[in-house]
Amino acid sequence: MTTETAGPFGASDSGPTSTGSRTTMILGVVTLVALGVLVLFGLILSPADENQGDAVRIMYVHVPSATLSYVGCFLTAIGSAVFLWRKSRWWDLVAYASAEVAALFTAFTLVTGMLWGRPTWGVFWVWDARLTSEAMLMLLLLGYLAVRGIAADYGVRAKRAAIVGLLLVPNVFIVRQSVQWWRTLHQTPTLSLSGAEIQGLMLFSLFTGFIAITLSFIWMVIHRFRVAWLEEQVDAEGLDTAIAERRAEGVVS
Amino acid sequence: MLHDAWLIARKDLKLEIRSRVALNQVVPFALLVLVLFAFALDPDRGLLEKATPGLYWIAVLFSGLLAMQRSFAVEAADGVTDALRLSGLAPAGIYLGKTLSVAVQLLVLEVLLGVGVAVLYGTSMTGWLLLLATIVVATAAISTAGTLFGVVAAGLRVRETLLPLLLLPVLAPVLIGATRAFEAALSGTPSEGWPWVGLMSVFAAVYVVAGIFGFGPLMEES
Amino acid sequence: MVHLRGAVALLGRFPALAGVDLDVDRRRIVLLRGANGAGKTTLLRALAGLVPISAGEAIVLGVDLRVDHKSVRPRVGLLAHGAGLYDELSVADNVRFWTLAAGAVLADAESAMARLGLDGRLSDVSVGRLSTGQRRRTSLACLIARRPELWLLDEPHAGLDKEGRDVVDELVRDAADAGATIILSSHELDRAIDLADEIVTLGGGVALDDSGAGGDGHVA
Amino acid sequence: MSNSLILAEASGTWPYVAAAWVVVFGGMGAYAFATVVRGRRLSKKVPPEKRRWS
Repeated sequence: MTTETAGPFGASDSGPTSTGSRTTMILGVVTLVALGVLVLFGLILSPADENQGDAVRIMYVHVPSATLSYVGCFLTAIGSAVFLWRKSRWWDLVAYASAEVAALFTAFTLVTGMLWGRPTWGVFWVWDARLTSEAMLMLLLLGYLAVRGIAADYGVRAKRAAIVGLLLVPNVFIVRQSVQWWRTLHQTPTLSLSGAEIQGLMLFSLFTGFIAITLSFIWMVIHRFRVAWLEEQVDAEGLDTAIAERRAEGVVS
Repeated sequence: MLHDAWLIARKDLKLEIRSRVALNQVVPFALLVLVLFAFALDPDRGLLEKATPGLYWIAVLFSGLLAMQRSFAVEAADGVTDALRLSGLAPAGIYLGKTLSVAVQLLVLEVLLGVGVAVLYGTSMTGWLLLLATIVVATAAISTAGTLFGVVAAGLRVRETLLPLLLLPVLAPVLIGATRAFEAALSGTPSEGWPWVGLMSVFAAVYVVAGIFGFGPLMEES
Repeated sequence: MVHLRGAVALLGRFPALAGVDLDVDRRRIVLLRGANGAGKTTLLRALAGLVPISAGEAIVLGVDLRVDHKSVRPRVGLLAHGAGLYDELSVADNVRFWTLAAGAVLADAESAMARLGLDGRLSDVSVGRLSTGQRRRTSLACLIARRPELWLLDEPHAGLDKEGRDVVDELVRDAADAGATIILSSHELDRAIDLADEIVTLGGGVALDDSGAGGDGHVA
Repeated sequence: MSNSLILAEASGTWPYVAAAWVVVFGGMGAYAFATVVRGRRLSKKVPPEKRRWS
């Protein structure tokens, strides 16, 4: 393999030694095109908002990131549930991959939210219900990933992670509900366009954002899944030799 | 299952009464936290008074965390985990029993902290019905979730650091709810507090179900 | 009672059992022998349903461990290296708790304690204050109160004085007479060989040939 | 706070917009790159028949 193809997305060309395949290569190219279109519409062609000015352009990456952070979280819960039900390693790894990518998108949501908040409210952080929920989602996902990272047998780790992953969904609902009640007492602003409907090119840009970011999410989950799969295979690889070596101990002694 | 739960709860409580770790270490820690809050927030400016419900529940949460760590440290002794697996006790029963014993310890802690707050912070108690309901429901929520995540972390080398990371974000809604409900009760507007009691009940119910079904798989191969 | 063919058990990635063959009939007393790390402890734990069998055949008390490794658990008694006792509870509390947990009645706990000389003054002492030998006796009392069909004893003689070892041997013989099956490992070979009907030598996670794992290695 | 000035001044928001887009695109790029590199390194250790997608 030549190394110069290993760009961020270019590396999805299917070689014998990569996580890429024909399908993901096509997906990667489509994703790159979508991201290009998003840049074109989001940063250049769409107009500035009457109230918010150019800050509205943050919305085109912020809102899709937020949505996908929740999608990833639900995917993790589904993967965990199917793993517990069917003992399917495949679904366990789906849960793992989507949790990690979801954490990445949660981080994007938080950072872009703060960068949107500064010009809009004058401060990076306000205890806005949605931003606070997102921060709690980040902490919950970090907890899940901490369980994934423990040094223990596959079975122990996967089972414990699956219980934590399954509980992500009720936790997210309860956290969102409580944070919402907590904040509505004080009527703080929420990141949104003040009253105005999102129309025309702005709506189209947001739509493009959803498509491009969703495609990126899918691409990342697939590749992260394959990396996790390979890690499993590498771990399992030595078993036959290990049994042979173990038996040899007895002959010597 | 309930018979097993009772057996485990009785064993745990007997053990706590005999060892006095909860009494000699957890309770002083909780009172210490109350005193430290008073140092941090100048008691003369009314800050302490306003923050009392939140401080109370933070103190419950952190000292409760110690009680939960302890509840699983007891089962981690040499060979006990294996003995529990071999015992034939239903995992759901073990879960309910440990939850019950943690809940009883938390209730004792909450009463003592309540007395501490009343004496040290000069809080006057009103809205008794809501206060009691909040304590019961919040205790159920903390102990059901704490016991489930306790076993997730049990038997691992990183358990002391993992449990707070897993548990505290999950308990954040309970902290918010219990604090707001207490504020509502103390400020004489109990109707604002009851929705929070409902939310915490839902929380506790979710975790009881998750614990009953999840405890068995979690006890294996740790 | 016990039938293993090519049984493999993994501790993490390490094959502690690398294809064990073992057959034990009812009422037999079998001694497992072998160097440290030969797989004795893992074999006993696997037979108790604590370590899953990942390859081969494994049938214990009529239960296929590869299908269901949990239902044998209440029917076996495992005396492991770890005492399996709560240090802060008294001897009597410990024995009573594990007896009730196994579904037996309190009278079983009392008679088990009497059998091991734990009634009287010792019964109210916290387990944390006991000597190694006294803890061992307490663990044994918990085991016999459960009335297991299969006894798995990991180094039952270790840490006991001569009198205690005699008690162990007597308990084992009585249990075999009463219909139980016993598999034990021991470094007290003189004593254990007298006790055992069969000897199986483990090495490198397998039963070695000269031990006659098929049941023809009779000694006594 | 007198930040309402910033609200009015449209050009003042561009650095925030740029930073947000750089974070998202840069973050996705870096994650994708790291994943692909990890995948290639691991792939060398695994026989092709166990990589079902190849």
